[in-house]
Amino acid sequence: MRAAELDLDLDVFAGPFDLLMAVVLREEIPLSEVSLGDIVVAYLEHLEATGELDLDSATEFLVLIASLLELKSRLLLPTEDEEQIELGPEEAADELLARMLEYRRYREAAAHLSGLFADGRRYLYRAAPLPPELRRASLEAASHVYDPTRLGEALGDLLRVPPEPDTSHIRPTVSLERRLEVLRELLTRRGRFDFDEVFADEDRLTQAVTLFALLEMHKRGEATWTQKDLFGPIEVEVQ
Amino acid sequence: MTVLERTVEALLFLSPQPVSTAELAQACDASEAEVDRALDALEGHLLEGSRGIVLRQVAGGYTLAADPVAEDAARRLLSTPRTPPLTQAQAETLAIVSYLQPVSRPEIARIRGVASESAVATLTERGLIEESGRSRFGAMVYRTTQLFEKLFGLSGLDQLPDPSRFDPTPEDERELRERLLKAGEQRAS
Amino acid sequence: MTVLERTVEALLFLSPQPVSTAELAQACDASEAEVDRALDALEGHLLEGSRGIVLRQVAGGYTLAADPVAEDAARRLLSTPRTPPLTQAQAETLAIVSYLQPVSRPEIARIRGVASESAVATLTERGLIEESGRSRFGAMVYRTTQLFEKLFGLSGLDQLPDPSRFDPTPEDERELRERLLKAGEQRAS
Repeated sequence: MRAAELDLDLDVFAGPFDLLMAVVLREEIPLSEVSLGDIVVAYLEHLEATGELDLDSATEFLVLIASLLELKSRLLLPTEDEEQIELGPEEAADELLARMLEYRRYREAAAHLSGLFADGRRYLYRAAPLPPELRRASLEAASHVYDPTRLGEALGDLLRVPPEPDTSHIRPTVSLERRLEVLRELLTRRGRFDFDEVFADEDRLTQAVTLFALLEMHKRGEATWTQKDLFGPIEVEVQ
Repeated sequence: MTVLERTVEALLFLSPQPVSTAELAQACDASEAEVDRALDALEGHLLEGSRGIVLRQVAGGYTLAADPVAEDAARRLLSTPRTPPLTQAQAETLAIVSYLQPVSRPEIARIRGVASESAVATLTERGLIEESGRSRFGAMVYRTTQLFEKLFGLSGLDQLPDPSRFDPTPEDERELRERLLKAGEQRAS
Repeated sequence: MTVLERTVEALLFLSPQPVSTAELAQACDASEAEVDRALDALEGHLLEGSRGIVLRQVAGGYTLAADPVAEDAARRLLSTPRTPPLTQAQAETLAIVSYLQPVSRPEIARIRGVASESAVATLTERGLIEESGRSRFGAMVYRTTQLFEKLFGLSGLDQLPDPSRFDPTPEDERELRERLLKAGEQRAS
């Protein structure tokens, strides 16, 4: 795409870049009101969106924006020695007069409007919602506008039960610390106990961790156990 | 009319809500007794049948209202039948009320799995559903209106489409209400 | 009051916007001439200074307003702050828009000789002017709103005085020109 076709949406102008140039040069829009920064941003956004840097079009853009910049800086910082189109004193006075009269006209109109406003704002208006009966369709005037199928479909949506959440990925966590606490508490209270009697209803993970905790306690000399028969009951007691 | 009577009339005219004697007295910098006398005088001026505006005493104070004589004309001038497309929340709420009526607001919320105050309020305001007493637990219960039937082109509630047409689990034979509640609770959990 | 007068009063009471004679006639199922007579009678009943409510002809229609006698009491009751007056920049910008609409911001800036972004923005925010598309050169153009006419008590834009009324007399204009010429000569010499 040529830089001149770049689409702009500025406060004072919307359209392609080359039209903006034409409009500025014909002084339809004062350059002082055009944000050149916004144009550069628009161009960069365009480059980013298309993802390609076409050297020719980039050069063209730089030339155009540079000329606008120069023009704008000259407007904003008028220099003493710049050559002006010389107006005769009569023409200059006439031009100045016309502009002054035009401004004066609207300044006077503004004073008139201010007077109207000062008077008008003494009147307060009611701002209340309409009574409920006027806010709904009347029964006589009501016509068939809704499809009952919509209600059936909504009901069907409400009957749909979401699938049971899949919990297989959630693992119960059993903490060794907690099992140690449980064992110590049991031994303090009872002195000795039958492992199966106490832990048979726990899940396998808990049983395994509890057994591990028991090994740990044995190592620390806190507890010991006896098992008279293979697969027989395990008696745990304080060591 | 005295300045106080005129001021009271203007205040009632401007206020969208009823205004109490105390509020009027404070705003007018007058005593409540003076305001009461002004209201009496105003009532005489706005006697029903004499003007287009009437003075009403309602809960919370006094308010001005349009005389009922203008109701038809007001409808022609101002009523814009509010029948915009239903949102999903409104359609669900209306489906629950139309199939299960009478149904309480807590039940609607349980079935939908979310609070439904705003949908209920909008449907009530548009005249599609209305309050029809209270359940034995004291909750307000709702039913559909004649306007509902007209807007949906139904000659009666038995004309509602057969729910089994839209049933995703037709093998479940429990009562519709029970199944909706169960599905809602599962959704909410 | 006749039924038509009462109905017209009720409609103006209810309607949030000014209502035109044609709209009133249609709503009341009456001729415009009948409505005009009813409005005349209503105006007599609501003559400023007699009641708390007055009849105003604004923004292409009729509307009821509170009598200014109640303004202070109303601001206390409704806690509505007084709308701030227009600044000089806002008033000038509004004057240009009201006479030249639709008009672009660059044009406003050209006449006023200074950029007018902030005045245009404030007037837009206050709802007095609004965007009304773009000029053929792509500049945003502005026009006044109904609210502008309502708040300024104008029944229509044709109620604005002819701007030439604000122009100086030919003698004053000649004198101004002389002074400009002299000033120019002094600078040149």
